[in-house]
Amino acid sequence: MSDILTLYKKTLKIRYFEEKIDWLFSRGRLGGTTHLCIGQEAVAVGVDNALSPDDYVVSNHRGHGHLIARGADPARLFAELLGKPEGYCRGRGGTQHLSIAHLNFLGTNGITGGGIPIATGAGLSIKLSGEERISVCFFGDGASNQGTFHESLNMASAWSLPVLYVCENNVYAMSTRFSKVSRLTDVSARASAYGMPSAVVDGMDAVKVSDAARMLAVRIRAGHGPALLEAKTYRYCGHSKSDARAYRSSDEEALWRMRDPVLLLEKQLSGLLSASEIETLRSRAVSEIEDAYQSAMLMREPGVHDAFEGVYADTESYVPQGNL
Amino acid sequence: MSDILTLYKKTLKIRYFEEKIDWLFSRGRLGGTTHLCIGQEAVAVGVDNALSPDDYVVSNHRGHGHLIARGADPARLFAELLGKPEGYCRGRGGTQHLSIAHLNFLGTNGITGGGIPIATGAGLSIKLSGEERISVCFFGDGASNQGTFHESLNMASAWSLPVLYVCENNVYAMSTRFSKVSRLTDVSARASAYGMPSAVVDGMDAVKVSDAARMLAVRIRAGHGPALLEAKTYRYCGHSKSDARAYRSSDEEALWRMRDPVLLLEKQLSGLLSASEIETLRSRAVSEIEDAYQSAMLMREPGVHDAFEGVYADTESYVPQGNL
Amino acid sequence: MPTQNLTYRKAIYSALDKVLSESEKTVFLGEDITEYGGAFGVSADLHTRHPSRVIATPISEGGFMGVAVGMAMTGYRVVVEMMFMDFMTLAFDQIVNHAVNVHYMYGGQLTCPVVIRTPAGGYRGYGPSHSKAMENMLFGVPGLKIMAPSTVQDAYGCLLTAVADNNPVLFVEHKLLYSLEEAVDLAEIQPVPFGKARIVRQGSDVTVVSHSYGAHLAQQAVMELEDEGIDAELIDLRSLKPLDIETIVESVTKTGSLVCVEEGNVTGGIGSEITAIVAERCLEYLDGRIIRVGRGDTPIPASLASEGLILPDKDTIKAAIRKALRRL
Amino acid sequence: MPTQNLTYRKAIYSALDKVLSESEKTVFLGEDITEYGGAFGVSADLHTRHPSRVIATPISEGGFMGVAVGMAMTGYRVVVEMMFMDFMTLAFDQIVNHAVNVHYMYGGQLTCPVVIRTPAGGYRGYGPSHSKAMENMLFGVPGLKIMAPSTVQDAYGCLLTAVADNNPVLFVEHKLLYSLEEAVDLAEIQPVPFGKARIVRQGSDVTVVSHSYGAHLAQQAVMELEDEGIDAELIDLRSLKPLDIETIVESVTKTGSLVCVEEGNVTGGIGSEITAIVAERCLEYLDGRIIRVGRGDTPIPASLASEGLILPDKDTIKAAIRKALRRL
Ligand SMILES: Cc1ncc(C[n+]2csc(CCOP(=O)(O)OP(=O)(O)O)c2C)c(N)n1
Ligand SMILES: Cc1ncc(C[n+]2csc(CCOP(=O)(O)OP(=O)(O)O)c2C)c(N)n1
Ligand SMILES: [Mg+2]
Ligand SMILES: [Mg+2]
Repeated sequence: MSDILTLYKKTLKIRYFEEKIDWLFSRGRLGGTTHLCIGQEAVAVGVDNALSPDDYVVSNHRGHGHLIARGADPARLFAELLGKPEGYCRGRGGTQHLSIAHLNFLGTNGITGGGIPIATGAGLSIKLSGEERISVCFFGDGASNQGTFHESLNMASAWSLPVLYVCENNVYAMSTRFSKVSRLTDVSARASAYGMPSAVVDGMDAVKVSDAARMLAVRIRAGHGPALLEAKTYRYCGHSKSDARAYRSSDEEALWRMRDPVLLLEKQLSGLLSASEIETLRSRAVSEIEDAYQSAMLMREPGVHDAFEGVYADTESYVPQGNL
Repeated sequence: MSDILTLYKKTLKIRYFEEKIDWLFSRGRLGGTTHLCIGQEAVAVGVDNALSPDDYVVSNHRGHGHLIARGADPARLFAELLGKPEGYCRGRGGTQHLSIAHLNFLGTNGITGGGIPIATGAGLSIKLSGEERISVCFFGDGASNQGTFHESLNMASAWSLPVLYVCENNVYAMSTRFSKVSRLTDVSARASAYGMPSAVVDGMDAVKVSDAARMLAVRIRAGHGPALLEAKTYRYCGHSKSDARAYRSSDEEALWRMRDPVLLLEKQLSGLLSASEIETLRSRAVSEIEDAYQSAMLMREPGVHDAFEGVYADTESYVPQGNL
Repeated sequence: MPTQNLTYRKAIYSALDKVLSESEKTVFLGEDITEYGGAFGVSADLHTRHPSRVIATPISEGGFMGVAVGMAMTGYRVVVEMMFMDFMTLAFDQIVNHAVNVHYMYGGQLTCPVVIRTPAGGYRGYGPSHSKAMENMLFGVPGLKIMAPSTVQDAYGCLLTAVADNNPVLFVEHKLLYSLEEAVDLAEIQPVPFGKARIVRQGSDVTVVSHSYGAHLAQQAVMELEDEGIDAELIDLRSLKPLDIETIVESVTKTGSLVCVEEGNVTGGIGSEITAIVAERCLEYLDGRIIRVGRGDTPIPASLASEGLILPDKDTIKAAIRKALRRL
Repeated sequence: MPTQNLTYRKAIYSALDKVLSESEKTVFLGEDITEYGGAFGVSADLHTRHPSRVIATPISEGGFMGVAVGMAMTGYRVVVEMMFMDFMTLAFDQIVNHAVNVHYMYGGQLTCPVVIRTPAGGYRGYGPSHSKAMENMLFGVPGLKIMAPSTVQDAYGCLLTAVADNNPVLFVEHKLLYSLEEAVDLAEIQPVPFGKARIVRQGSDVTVVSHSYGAHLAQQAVMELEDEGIDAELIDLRSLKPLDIETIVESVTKTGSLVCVEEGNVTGGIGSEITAIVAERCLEYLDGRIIRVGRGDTPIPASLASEGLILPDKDTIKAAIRKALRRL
């Protein structure tokens, strides 16, 4: 039960973080683009619940939930998204290239499918080192059409690597319904091509995701090789900051919203927490996010050094060529 | 039965062509490299037997058999391999980049897996044009580990394209046993990930290959979308001109040789042809190849024009930069 | 059609509509180019106007580039949209080892008329995987042609030429150009030939060569330098490959100094090639200096502020021009 | 170890053996590098000497390059063998959008110590997909380092440096160099620092800059031109990125003319960059000319005879040197 409470708190944190980002974009206060995971929070928190701090996590473009579930500090996330030097990556990575080394978070990824072999490589590292941890890879239904998906899952199964592949099947890749670009509707069906076990789970239900992820993670930790978890989920917002969602109906959206991960968790907590306790948790989460944002706003803007320094690691003598 | 005879004659032609190439290489009379298909002839002739002249064929690095089965003139093949302007591609493509436009042969391919999307594109052309033909793609077990395999088979099945994918599973990719780089041993098992029908056939038996290919081709021509045919076969020689075959045993080789495609066809023809008729066919094939080689030897060597001309199509004004 | 205000985006749309209308053997492939209308809104309603020939692909850049090559080898003229130029790297094998070789390596038997349209460039805070101007990486590849128009009129005229060509063409658009507007009469626009640059401004002091969005930055710089009495000649390449060497050489012969401006990084850039050609051909006419301007040699940070420091702007170009003229 | 006759192939093998022996955290990935010993015989028996850390991959260049990046981000030092340089195009996304950005884009939190070893080049009749020297395509990419040694000694010394470096390094070998033999004492060979060229021959008339196999062709040319009274300075770059600009500039300042020799194609080549740098920095010292030598701008034909016409050779280099000195 304390587990559900944890899931709930994290879910709220993600939800409000994303809503704040949405608001900032709508006000033109953020540059670049963003991919919100509102509606998909249960996958992030559920999977995270099955992990230990040592495990590696590789994410994709829609990664704020994965980051926050992993324990990222919202203030430093805001700083990163605002392009500030105190962001996790000095403001250089931004939303789509955001790693947090001390959390073993090996990056969100701007290239669809780009993180899948990287997570696989982390799995090979673990295997060679004989460590206990596992590597977890989040990606979408769309990414499962990339060659990297095939090459990676094949290597992982051939080499029996400790990797949990988590496909967040949110029905669409941008505007493209998965069923339009794949004859089968389940991404998990592809696991069979590699002799890899897989499971499909209700991706709106954090508890179910957590259970399914744990079941597969246990198997992986026991040395039985990789597995694929497909979470059926839905993103409420558009794909990125500019998306009129012309490719889907509001009926479909409404149907998914009825199974909202936040509401579902609140239902699961209903015997344990009163409505006012829930309300307190919610408003506490809102102000935590708001505080984080405010503290990020106070952080300094980048200077010339922040832009040019450190193209190469440990190579004092290197001077970048170019404008400066 | 005349069918079997055709299969047999083509098989001999391929066998002797390849043996000649082998001999030429061993004498240092050919540049570059080569990948002989000795042992795999039944796949080439069997599949070809299920095709009409209109069908497109895309091949891989081990493509001499596919070319000859399709009706390529051995003299012009030799010319191509000898780097002569009267070769099919002016000597520019050589063994691994050899197309014959008038036979709808869209090229052998030096990039493992490189031809798979090309054949898929030919399939999309056919579908858009509403033509009757199909597109056939030869590739190896090794190529099925490339991302292009996954991306192509997925597109072909999602779009229901008229493509027959033919995997010549000859156990090895260079020195790499398929079972070392894949958890499952059948490439055909991968078709299920795309909801694509598949079949496994004895790739040493030209008649069986022909029957299986025809069965799938009929289905494809009827508009039911792509299919995958896996032919279990074996290359007798090393991977390319320099290969000591340390990765496999001579016992294994001997076992496969017992099921030699030439011998198998001769057995199947035994009621129809006498031993001396067989002998005549064999020696006729040998001399046909020898004549082809001799006539290729008489063809002219390339000049400067053959090297520099025609980098761009239809663009008179272009002058290549560089040494000249 | 009368003269109308048209965006760069709409000019490309119009050229695509025209080529798709003119031949049943022209197709258009890419991600999210149907209902979504394309990531940058270029394809808009093309899929309803040409239903079977505007095809939304799965996210398989390497694969659908190969599909384009296969279609081009079997009688189609194919336009491919790569959603961001950076994603083209996934298709480099099909471009570099296949598409560009088709005509030559098959001895002239086959052609490969594929146009790869792609939005390049930064200044938008998209970060390292979504912001690069990478035309320099493919600049040396024989068998490829490259266009990178900077105006609405040229966008239309260049795309017509690119699609009509029987060779693979890289067609570089720029994210910041899509909303650029000009008054044009499409019916009057002629195809822009390959290898013909446009002289934006005639001048006698210094030659400035650029392309794509860089040409706009260069133009601002050149205009502002008029006040300092600098009379610059500005050349907008439009066609990068083949390159209009004559126009460049002629200009430098006249002005005696050269500034190359591009958004891609300086090292290994288009400017290096232009400089090299000029150094080989008109060394004796150079009395001023040669300066290359481009992206600093770092990845492109997501931070808009940092990105602004790394990418060239009007002021870096102005400084380079002064330096070329030794007016520092 | 005493002085011994060693091939370039064996020097690379020995460096790999050394780095694999020195640290459990070094791995080596590639196709057919175990039983087969590598397509060009470099890895030989390394897999029996370091069983779990010499790993034969499936034919999945894009995938295993990404695996290398993931391993490098999690504490390993990874050497990847790309069987032919041309196949690297399949891994360009992982190189250009991932590996080279890791350190910078993650704000210094992570490093990506991956060495990509690959045999480049032609003269062997392998045809368009197996013969390219493509270092020019990656030359401009920030975050990458590039080495291309031409001698047995440097092959060993450069590879030690490459593997020790905390950044992605492209390590260009050449098919024709593998059998090159030199008498060396491995124990005495020092790591070759990045950005330090080797002056093969000192001279005062003309500067010739090259790398990899091209340096051998250039050396032959330069030696033969002694008879014509031409005193050329020959620079073998070894490290292409960072480039030893000082050595080049110093030499050209002295000689007043420059010939750049590479096997990759001329347009967009390393020679373009060197020429550009020289043109920017020492225009006033140039009394001779600048000439670039490289592959003709065509795909590489399989025909050995045609290939020979397209790739640079001793004679084209000699002609270029004479031309640079206006001795035609
Ligand atoms: C290689 C590449 N191709 C295309 C894109 C553009 N793009 C970004 S996200 C996306 C859709 C990804 O879909 P999916 O994997 O299902 O994830 P989702 O957005 O649904 O979470 C696309 C096409 C990209 N970033 N990288
Ligand atoms: C992209 C690429 N990677 C590697 C190679 C080198 N190579 C040529 S053929 C081959 C093995 C291919 O195996 P398979 O597909 O099973 O065909 P087979 O040789 O067994 O007929 C390899 C690794 C290549 N040509 N292209
Ligand atoms: Mg999705
Ligand atoms: Mg095989």
